[in-house]
Amino acid sequence: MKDLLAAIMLSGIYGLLSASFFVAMDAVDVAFTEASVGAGISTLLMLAAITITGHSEDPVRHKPVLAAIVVFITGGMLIYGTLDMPYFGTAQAPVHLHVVPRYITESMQEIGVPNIVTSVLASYRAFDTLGEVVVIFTAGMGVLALLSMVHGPMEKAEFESINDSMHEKYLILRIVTKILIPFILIYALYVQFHGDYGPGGGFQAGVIFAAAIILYAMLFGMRTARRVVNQALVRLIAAFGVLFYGSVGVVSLLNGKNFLDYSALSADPVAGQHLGILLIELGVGFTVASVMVIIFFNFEGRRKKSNTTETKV
Amino acid sequence: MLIAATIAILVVMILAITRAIVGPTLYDRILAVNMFGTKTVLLISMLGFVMGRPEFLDIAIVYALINFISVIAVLRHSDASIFKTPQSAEKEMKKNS
Amino acid sequence: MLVHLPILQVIVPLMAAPLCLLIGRARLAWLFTLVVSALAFLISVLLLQQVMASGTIIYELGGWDAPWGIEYRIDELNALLLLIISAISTVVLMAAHTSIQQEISADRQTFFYVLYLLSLSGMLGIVATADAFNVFVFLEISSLSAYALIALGKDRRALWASYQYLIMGTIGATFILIGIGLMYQMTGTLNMEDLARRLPEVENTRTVFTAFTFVIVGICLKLALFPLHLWLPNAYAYAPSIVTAFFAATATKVAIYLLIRFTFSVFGLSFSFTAIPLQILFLTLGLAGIFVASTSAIYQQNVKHLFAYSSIAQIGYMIVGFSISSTTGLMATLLHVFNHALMKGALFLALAAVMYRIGSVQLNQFYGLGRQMPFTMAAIVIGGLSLIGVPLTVGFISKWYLILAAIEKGWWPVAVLILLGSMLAVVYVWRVVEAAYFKPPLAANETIKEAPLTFLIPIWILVIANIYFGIDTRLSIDVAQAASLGLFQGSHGVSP
Amino acid sequence: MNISSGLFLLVGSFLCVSGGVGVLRFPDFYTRMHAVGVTDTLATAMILIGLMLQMPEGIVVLKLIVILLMTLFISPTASHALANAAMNNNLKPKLNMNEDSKGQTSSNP
Amino acid sequence: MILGLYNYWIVVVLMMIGFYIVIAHGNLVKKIIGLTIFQTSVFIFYISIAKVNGGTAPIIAEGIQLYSNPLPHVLILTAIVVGIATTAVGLALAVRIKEAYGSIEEDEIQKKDNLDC
Repeated sequence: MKDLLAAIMLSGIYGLLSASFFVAMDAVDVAFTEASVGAGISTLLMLAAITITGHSEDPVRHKPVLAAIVVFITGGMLIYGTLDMPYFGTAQAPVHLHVVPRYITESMQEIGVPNIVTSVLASYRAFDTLGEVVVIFTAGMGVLALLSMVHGPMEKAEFESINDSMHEKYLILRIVTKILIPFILIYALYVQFHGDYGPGGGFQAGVIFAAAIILYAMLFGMRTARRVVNQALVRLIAAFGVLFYGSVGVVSLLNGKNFLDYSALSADPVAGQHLGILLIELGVGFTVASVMVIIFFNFEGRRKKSNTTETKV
Repeated sequence: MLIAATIAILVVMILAITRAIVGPTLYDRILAVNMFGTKTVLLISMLGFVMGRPEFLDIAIVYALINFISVIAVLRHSDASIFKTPQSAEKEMKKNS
Repeated sequence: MLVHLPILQVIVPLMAAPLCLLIGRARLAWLFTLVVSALAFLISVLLLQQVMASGTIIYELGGWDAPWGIEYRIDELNALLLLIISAISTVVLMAAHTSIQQEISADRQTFFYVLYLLSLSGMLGIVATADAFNVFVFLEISSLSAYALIALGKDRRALWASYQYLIMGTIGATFILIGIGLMYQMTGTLNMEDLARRLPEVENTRTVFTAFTFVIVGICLKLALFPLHLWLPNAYAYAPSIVTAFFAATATKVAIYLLIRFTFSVFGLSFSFTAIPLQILFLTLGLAGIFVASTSAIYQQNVKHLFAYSSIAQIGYMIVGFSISSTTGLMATLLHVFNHALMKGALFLALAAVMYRIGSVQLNQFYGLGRQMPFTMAAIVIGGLSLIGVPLTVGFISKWYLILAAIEKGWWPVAVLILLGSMLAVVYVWRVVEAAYFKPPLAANETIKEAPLTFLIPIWILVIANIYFGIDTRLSIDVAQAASLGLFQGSHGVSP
Repeated sequence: MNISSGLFLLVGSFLCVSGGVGVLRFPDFYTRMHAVGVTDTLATAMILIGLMLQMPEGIVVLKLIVILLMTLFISPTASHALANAAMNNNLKPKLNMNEDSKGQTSSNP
Repeated sequence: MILGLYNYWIVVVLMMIGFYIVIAHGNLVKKIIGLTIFQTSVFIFYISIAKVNGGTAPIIAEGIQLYSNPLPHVLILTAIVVGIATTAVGLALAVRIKEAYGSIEEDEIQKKDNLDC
């Protein structure tokens, strides 16, 4: 397939499919994230990228033979490795017998949150999640460092008039979107605070929240969106989310417990755990939502630049 | 009955993927992807019932949303790229239809 | 607060990164970054003292005990690496403001410092953690920031180099992820200590063997071990000079650490060295790396390229020491990790100074610089001597132990080859020295003055360290020996 | 209750499949669009109502209603936008059915 | 054995496809697409490990005894985030490369690079 657009749409389908598979495999939280990320955000980013880079691909002129050999060695190695694996779905596999039983049997007493994934994510392995937030923050900074630009006033007026005229024909879309956006935002809040009891949590909520803003930006033009969503503020929120998460850990340090030990947050350890999870999920939500917005807006900012340069030439 | 409906949806998903791969125009693909998305929403809802834990419908809601957003994004992209290089886009259209 | 040192080591730069974003002005951001890095250095010194005095420190994050939660485990090896990383970072940062102002546009400078801090905390996090998956997360923090930092280079080739690095690095990280997944599948745990306990029961399975292969290949991609080194020279050559100095001195060391940690501590010595012919494989690759990379270094016109290839050759030495798999060999590797950080830090910082004054590091621009920038060039000479392994420099110490280890094993040809490899280093170092001291100065460079003090101070700190640790070897050898012994005793499958 | 639910599901699945066949078999974009747009909305509604009848429990029914409303909102909007975009970009519908077979072969690049 | 392991084999094939796209294709955006496919396949592998026959989603509810393993889910949540972060940075680089070189084909960039030297 030489058209990148088609390839991207198919990879979006792959994301949707794998998410359905995750549901079938009982991984509802993962399915939630994969749906919003694999099929949603990453498709959006790729589309934004190919708008700038062009969407046709040169035919392959490389040495696919060498690549094929490497790939087949890797694949053969993996198949070889599967031969001694415990069979798919057996309850006697070591993964189900070690470490995990405690999460399943004790987490209700120790943390008091029905969603085991949330308790592991936000308490037992909370440091991984801090790392995750920092990764997404790093990505935001990386994209900013690569793509952010200072706009000249002339250029700005020029490309934004173009940008906004483009959307006039989508009148119905705009109206429907206007109706939908508040509900999306409410839904994001629901996901954010319902993560303890069902699938969801800070990351998913952040993505949904950002999706609402991106939707708005796509249909009402970047200029309007920039007026509504202040970029400097968004950066601030991104930094704030990480700091917020970290400071929850620091509070437990100051109370004489280990880093991220939430039982220090309240007299009752279980209540402390619950509070801690709520707080860090908020931090995650803040950072994820703002970084997604940062990434999208910066890609879009570039696109306008390349548009105008091309029309000038 | 649930199972039968699930299988029906899976079949339709396969049909949609075929259309997405075959094309031939961009809009066929978008249509197929959109259809695939709605079918995924249904599939997820069904799976919840099949597996006996229907409280996870949140995921289906997200799918519906994401599906909508990606269709808009693709449309917008195709508009923008046509806007950018009018000749090549027209050529593409001619070639495709 | 002393019990919390292990986590503070990582969390201080980690939390400082978003704070740094809030500081708008580049100069303030630099000062802030410098202070944070110095703080990290201080913590690492305290940690090293604590470890040397009282043995391994264990810190349980979130208060959950080990296989359920994530734990930090600092032994001599970790402490040594933490010290190297934070020390080099601090020294390099001293020169950062001056260099960055010239090489990166004003609106990006804050991002530079944020990314720098993230990269620093990523590396520290990789080294400090005792959880296999946590390694992956922090690996990605450090790599992602590395891609962005490299792409900040002025030359457009920096972008391409960074992209290639991103592809290779992500493949490597994904391989590591696959390996961790397979290990997890067979043992049900992610904690390294726990893995080491549970792996021997299943070590004859094909799955564990595959897991081992994938982890090793993934690490080797990150390590830029010959023949997987192709991303490295361009990435180092076109990155901003400060970034090059920081990464050349630290990034590959972290990968070496991971290699040692996974082979010795997680899989265990007997498994690692019998499952696949790791010894002969790494010995060959290491030696081949030394010769191929040194030879390529001789033909480079860009001095950054030259020293980047030299880095690949030095990785070869470390791998040779590793493959000898004796306490002396491992000690030589660790010593070389420490020493190489000092020399490459000094050399690349000196190149940053040259870049600052001339705006290029092509060899033909170096003509006559010996007279115009005497201190900078003297630093390059001493760093080069250290690279060759001349007595009284640190390079000598590590090569000495490396040869000793080879002879201990009775591997005479290896010892000879190591010496021959050093001869190649003489050639490429000589080319720089010749250009700087024995060629008439270029007319265009007549007005070039010595680099400013902000460069000279950090350069000479590192140069003096090069000489100091070449004479007074107590600190480095003690720590390296303790770490090496600890690894051998801690490694299961070997009677202590 | 169960029978009515089954009936709804059955009709929904049938519509679904017919839409799927339509999207594969119809000659050009606009007819395919018709197949999908018409059957999809009804099929989705049918299946979701069928599911609602399966398990009358507060929150689940509420979520199903939300999904239903969303699809009812989104699906026609998306179809409309898609058709609009296609029309604006000069994608001509095939009007002459006699040329159908010819058009079909040439439409595959 | 085939019944017990086929799931993993499918995952391996998916990984191979993704990996092949990464290393054989010259287009930078296509490489990123390959990378996401590769990573997503690894996610599928992890999630397959977690499944227990007859188990259900690891959200505690009354009357349910058997849950699937939540730990891989947690790991993959983190890995998905890492994946999107890599994708974002990679695409940003591709955009910059397009602006600097005027192309996103590996060959052409390499050619222009050689001219630079």
